[in-house]
Amino acid sequence: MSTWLPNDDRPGADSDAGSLRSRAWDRFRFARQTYSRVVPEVGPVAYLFIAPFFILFTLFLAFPIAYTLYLSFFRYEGVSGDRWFWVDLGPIFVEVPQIAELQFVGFGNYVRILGDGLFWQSMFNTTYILAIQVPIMIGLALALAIALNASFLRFKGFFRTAIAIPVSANIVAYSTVFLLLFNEQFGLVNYALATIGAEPIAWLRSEFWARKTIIAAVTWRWTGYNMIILLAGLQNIPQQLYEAAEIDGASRIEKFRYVTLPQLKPVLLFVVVLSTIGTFKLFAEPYVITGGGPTNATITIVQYIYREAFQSWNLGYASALTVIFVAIVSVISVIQIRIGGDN
Amino acid sequence: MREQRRKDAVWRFLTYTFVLTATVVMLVPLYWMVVAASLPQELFIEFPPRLYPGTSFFENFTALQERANFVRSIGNSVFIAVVYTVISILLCSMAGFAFAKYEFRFKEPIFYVILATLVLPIQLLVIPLFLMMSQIGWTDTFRAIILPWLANPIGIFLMRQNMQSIPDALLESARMDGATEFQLFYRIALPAMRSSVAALAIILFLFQWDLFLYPLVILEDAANYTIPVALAGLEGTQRVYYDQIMVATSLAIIPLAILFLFLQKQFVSGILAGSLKE
Amino acid sequence: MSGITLTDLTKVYDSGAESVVAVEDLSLSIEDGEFLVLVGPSGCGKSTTLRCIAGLEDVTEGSIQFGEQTVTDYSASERDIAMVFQNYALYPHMTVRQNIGFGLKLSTSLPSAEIDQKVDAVAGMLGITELLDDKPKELSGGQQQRVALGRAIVREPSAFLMDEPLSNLDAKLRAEMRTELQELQANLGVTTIYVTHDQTEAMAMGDRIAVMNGGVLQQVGPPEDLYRHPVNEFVADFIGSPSINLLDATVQSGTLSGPGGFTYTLDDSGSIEGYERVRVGVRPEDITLVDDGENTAIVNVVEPMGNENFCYMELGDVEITARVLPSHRPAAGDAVPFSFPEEAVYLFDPDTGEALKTKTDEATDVAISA
Amino acid sequence: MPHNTNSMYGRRRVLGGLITAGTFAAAGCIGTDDPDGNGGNGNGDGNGNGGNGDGNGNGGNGDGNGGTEMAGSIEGWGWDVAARSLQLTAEAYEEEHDASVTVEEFGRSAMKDDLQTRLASGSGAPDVAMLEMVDGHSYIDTESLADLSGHIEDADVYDDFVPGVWEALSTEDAIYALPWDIGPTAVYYRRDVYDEHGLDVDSIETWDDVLEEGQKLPDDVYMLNLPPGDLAGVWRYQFRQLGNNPFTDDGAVNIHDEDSVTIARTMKELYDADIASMLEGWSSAWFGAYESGEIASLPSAAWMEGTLRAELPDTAGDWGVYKIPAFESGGPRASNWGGSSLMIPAQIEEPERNRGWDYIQWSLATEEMQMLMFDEFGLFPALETTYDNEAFDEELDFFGGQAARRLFADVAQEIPDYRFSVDTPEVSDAINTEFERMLRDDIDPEEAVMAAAETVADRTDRELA
Repeated sequence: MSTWLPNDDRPGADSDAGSLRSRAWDRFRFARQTYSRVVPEVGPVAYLFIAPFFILFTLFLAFPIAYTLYLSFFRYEGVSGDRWFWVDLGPIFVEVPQIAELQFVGFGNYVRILGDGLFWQSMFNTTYILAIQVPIMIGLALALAIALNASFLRFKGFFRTAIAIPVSANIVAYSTVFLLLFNEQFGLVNYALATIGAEPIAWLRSEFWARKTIIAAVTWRWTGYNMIILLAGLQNIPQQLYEAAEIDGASRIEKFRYVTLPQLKPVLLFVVVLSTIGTFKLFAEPYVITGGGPTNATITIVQYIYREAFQSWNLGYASALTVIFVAIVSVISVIQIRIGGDN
Repeated sequence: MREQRRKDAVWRFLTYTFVLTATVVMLVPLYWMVVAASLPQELFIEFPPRLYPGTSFFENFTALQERANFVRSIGNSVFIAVVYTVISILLCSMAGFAFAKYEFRFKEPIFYVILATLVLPIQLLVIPLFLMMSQIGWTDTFRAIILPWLANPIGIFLMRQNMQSIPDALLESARMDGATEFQLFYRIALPAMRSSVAALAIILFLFQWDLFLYPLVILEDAANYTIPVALAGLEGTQRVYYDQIMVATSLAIIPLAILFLFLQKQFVSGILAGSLKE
Repeated sequence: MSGITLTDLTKVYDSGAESVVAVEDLSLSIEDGEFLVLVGPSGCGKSTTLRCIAGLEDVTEGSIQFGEQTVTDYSASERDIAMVFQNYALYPHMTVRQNIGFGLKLSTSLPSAEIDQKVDAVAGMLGITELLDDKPKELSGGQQQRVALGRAIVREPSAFLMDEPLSNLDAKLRAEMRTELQELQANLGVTTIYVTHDQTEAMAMGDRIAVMNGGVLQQVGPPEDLYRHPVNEFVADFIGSPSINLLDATVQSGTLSGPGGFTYTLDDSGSIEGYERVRVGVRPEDITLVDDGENTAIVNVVEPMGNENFCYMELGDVEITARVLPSHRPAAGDAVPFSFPEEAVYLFDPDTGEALKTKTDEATDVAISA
Repeated sequence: MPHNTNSMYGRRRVLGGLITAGTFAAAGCIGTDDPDGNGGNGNGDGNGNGGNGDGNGNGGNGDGNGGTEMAGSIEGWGWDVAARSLQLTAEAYEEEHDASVTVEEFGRSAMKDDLQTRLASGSGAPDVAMLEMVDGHSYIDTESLADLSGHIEDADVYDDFVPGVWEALSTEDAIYALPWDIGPTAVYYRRDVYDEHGLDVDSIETWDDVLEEGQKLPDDVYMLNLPPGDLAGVWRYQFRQLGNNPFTDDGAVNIHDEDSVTIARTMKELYDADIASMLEGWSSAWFGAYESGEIASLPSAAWMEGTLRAELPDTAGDWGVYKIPAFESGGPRASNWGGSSLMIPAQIEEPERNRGWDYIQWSLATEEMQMLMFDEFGLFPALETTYDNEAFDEELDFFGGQAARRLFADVAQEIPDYRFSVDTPEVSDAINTEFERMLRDDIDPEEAVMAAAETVADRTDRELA
């Protein structure tokens, strides 16, 4: 190879200034090079890249999921102390206990779901909360994002941070705060109502208001978070599109309708799908704030599953509920993506 | 023209009003939380409620520390969340890189199976997971809290979407420069994804931060409790010490708020590449 | 340094259901130090060929040799080549210095100090010394282009591969860089394969040009050769701007008749003996507007270029172009008679497109390696 | 059985062994048969689950052949006051015995979730844990508790406890926990408030009397509270008071009988007469109302004394108790609300189990410890032998000199039996839901009771009685 660049192979070339440190670095570099040469490029590298993720996924998610699916065809009849499997090699002795005593019931659990009033109630509650909460939250988040994107607005950083800060609150912690804020006797919300002369509201004792309280809590925590994502989407819309629309004589609303919305669609879809899944999985808020009451008006599907599993020991039934739940949410997400996405 | 200017002024006013109202609504619960944390229990249930801080914050804090070493719990939560976030980012971006930039068999099905677990309520995984953890003797360890959720479906989704936006030429160029496939990943792809990584960091941190039932079941020693577990412990059958709980909640907000403040900008730009690339 | 030889190179993309042949049976040898331009319309396989040479794509069949050495199975990094990409592919998170030095750092055991020296030297050569500490996004397109070049040069590779490196620059800068690149290549004397879809660029830069279409190599040769003696209608059409005028004609004992009442009688019709139909090609510069002639076309538009005018005309249902003197400015709608010499006529087989006759003036035939 | 002494160690062995298992599979040393046959060679830990009534005939050997080996240290779980009283007895136990007992304190629902997971998965449970009587059968039914009947028999303590408590902790042929405290019911009332508004305690015998006396109170003072989250608790003590059981002997749902309707109607009358408030139990507001005298009486159980003392110290001396009102003149006035026990999970190994029992017996079956917990934390002993103790006759300042504990002890001995079952949570949920609806939405008591019964029947696959 001919050389047209300086090639410093004079002896003593390493007396260059600062070379001591760089030589140390070099030694490290060469060692690494040697190492990467020794390690062969095994087969398709892609598998190496997904291997750690996939192994953990299989071990800790796929296995329990499969177990859940399996359990959903059984009735849990108590803890088993029996050995399920054992190995005896004299000095080496191994046994694997059977986890539970299960009785096969086929699709019995699934059939039971159909006639389970509380399941439908919890399904209804969840859908009710979802149908109000997600649109309100996304609407608010979008409106706030647009406001914060306005060129004339000052203190943007402050507003953005202030509005998004609720997401930093721990889920159990903030639920407790809402429990107290909406307290009928001494809560701040009723106090605020009193100052404007309104009657206090029995937030947590009325079906209507208890659901609204949950909605308020969830909306409070996640609006800012979604706003930030939408804001990012807005900032990515090319300014020329607005200028073109302006020249075409579009009003503010028309600009929103014909430029902002279509351009924002992928981000909006992302936010809607994630929020829907999130709200579907609502658990901690009703668990802490209303405990599912009053009269089961705020018990969510996940909370019901939890109750079946942890309070009534119906592990098999709870598993079947989970399977149904996952199926429903998946279908809804896919529908949302189909409707919202172009492909 | 004049008409237009007046309209603009009205619009401006409405925007400010809206943003200010939202800001107030968002901050009031937090403000009240801090006020409540600083009041003695008796004043707590007064009506009308006190609207300005009292002086009992440190008393309440001391009482809280005595009942449950809450500072320690915050430390535990931060430690767990940080370790989890770092490792999970690495795994998710490695896998996301493979899904974005390589072809292999069953690529699509595997990806969608992983993505589908997004809708899973993790509450139900608690029992089988606990079972596994106790079989291998990992109960009451942080690794038992961290490990199962490292393979995070949102993480792989986001990283795949974002990695797709890395130009192939960039990787090819590095290949010709003599980079190994792994070097491609950690010297080129990962650094180029800095803002996505920041966005993912927030998402992952938040996920781990909110885990409640699972750590409750796994952790035994009070010294190992995370924030939600410690909070749950504060609510017994007897009277609930809300003043202490408010101190706890006030303190618990700090770590995530700091993280959020630092990474907010990156969060904005980072989460986006993923959603736009659908 | 060494030449590059491709033998029967075939690249098939197999996506399960269907397979696409991107490059078919391509054989080509590039001399040591030569500047070869691979040109063709998009999707013709020129980039794939380049990527096969680079080692970024596996070859389905055939072999690649660098000098005496067969490198078909070598990975990109083992081939001792450097590549400049269309979008420069600068590492966004590294400074210019790190970008340029990255390859040396990864694949050589040069001490850091020496790498720095080399980077400095290259930067000096390209005039980007003061940009060394900037990040790519702070640079203009031309500057990024230089960094990308620098990154290739610093490795002192046995060959440069360039994939449309100038296409992202504006016209003026592109012209400048073209010259600069050529000079650089000439000075360094490194074998260079340059891919472009722009035939002007190809003509201007290449020692030789290889024209590809549909995955098949059409013709390789010096620019002049390709222009004057295309092997087929495709090459004739692709090379030259404005493109050659082409029309269908029937042959009747040496007389060609085409659309719009076009007739032309050949003195020497030996090359089309036995043909009933033929494709006729005439380059715009060979058409002269005359006061009186056998053929007449209707003027559509005249584009004044300053030193010459392009005159677009309609001849029946085909549009033909003439490059005329600036003094010739017929008005739109004018019917203008035109003529051209028989030496300038290209004739092509109407079915295969194969050239039957090319320019037959003083130029000597050059052996065409197909 | 060396590999069984330390369960953690044992678990590791399992893992390690599994790998070897694959290698030696061909040698035929792997089995999946029933462990009963080969107890001798050290690989059967049949005694580990012996006696948990899985029907294969080894129910009786739980303690018999387990030897008397005792672990040096055990761990117990409980929540707040209960946990603290266990810590108290543990301290005393450690002084007398060469063993260490650590007690973890939890939040109530936190502990239940945690304990349940560990019981369900067969590992990681504490050696000793508290078990509320209401939950008794839910837990027993999962076969996750150890049978203590052998121990109880050996210690001969069965008859020392109030008879009404065993039902909740046992099945036909086994007993799974030792009663700890019970909740003999009574109405706590604010003496000062009653006096101020001229209410006469002595004239209260029935709920009608309560209604009548309650009318004397001004609008902003309530006679009593109906906690919306625990109406089922209110219903249960009254249902029991009248000698009912939620399920008949053959398992049919029986929560809609005459008495149940009477109870519902009474509750509704109280609420409609606006002398009952509806505050969430144990909430700050609730405490506040009792502190200020906004609510004058609190039907509850013996254990409430400790809470009142701790939480409302300023009201000391203002309190009194009377027996819960009857539904008709001359009717029964004794019932039970709450109460708990200590159990040992089935998964606990022999030495820990022996130590655990020893500690349980020490804490619950000795007068000294029971009285210690009673004094310190107001946990009312289920141990009947303590009732002779003169401490019960003490005239308490907190109750304005009334010997309130004697009243509880009297009530305790009259508590009717009550059968809890696996489906107790379903009953509670249904009653709570329907009663809340009844009070708020003005539904007929008959309807509410019927709706609850139907829900329970539906959800538990039972007949209506």
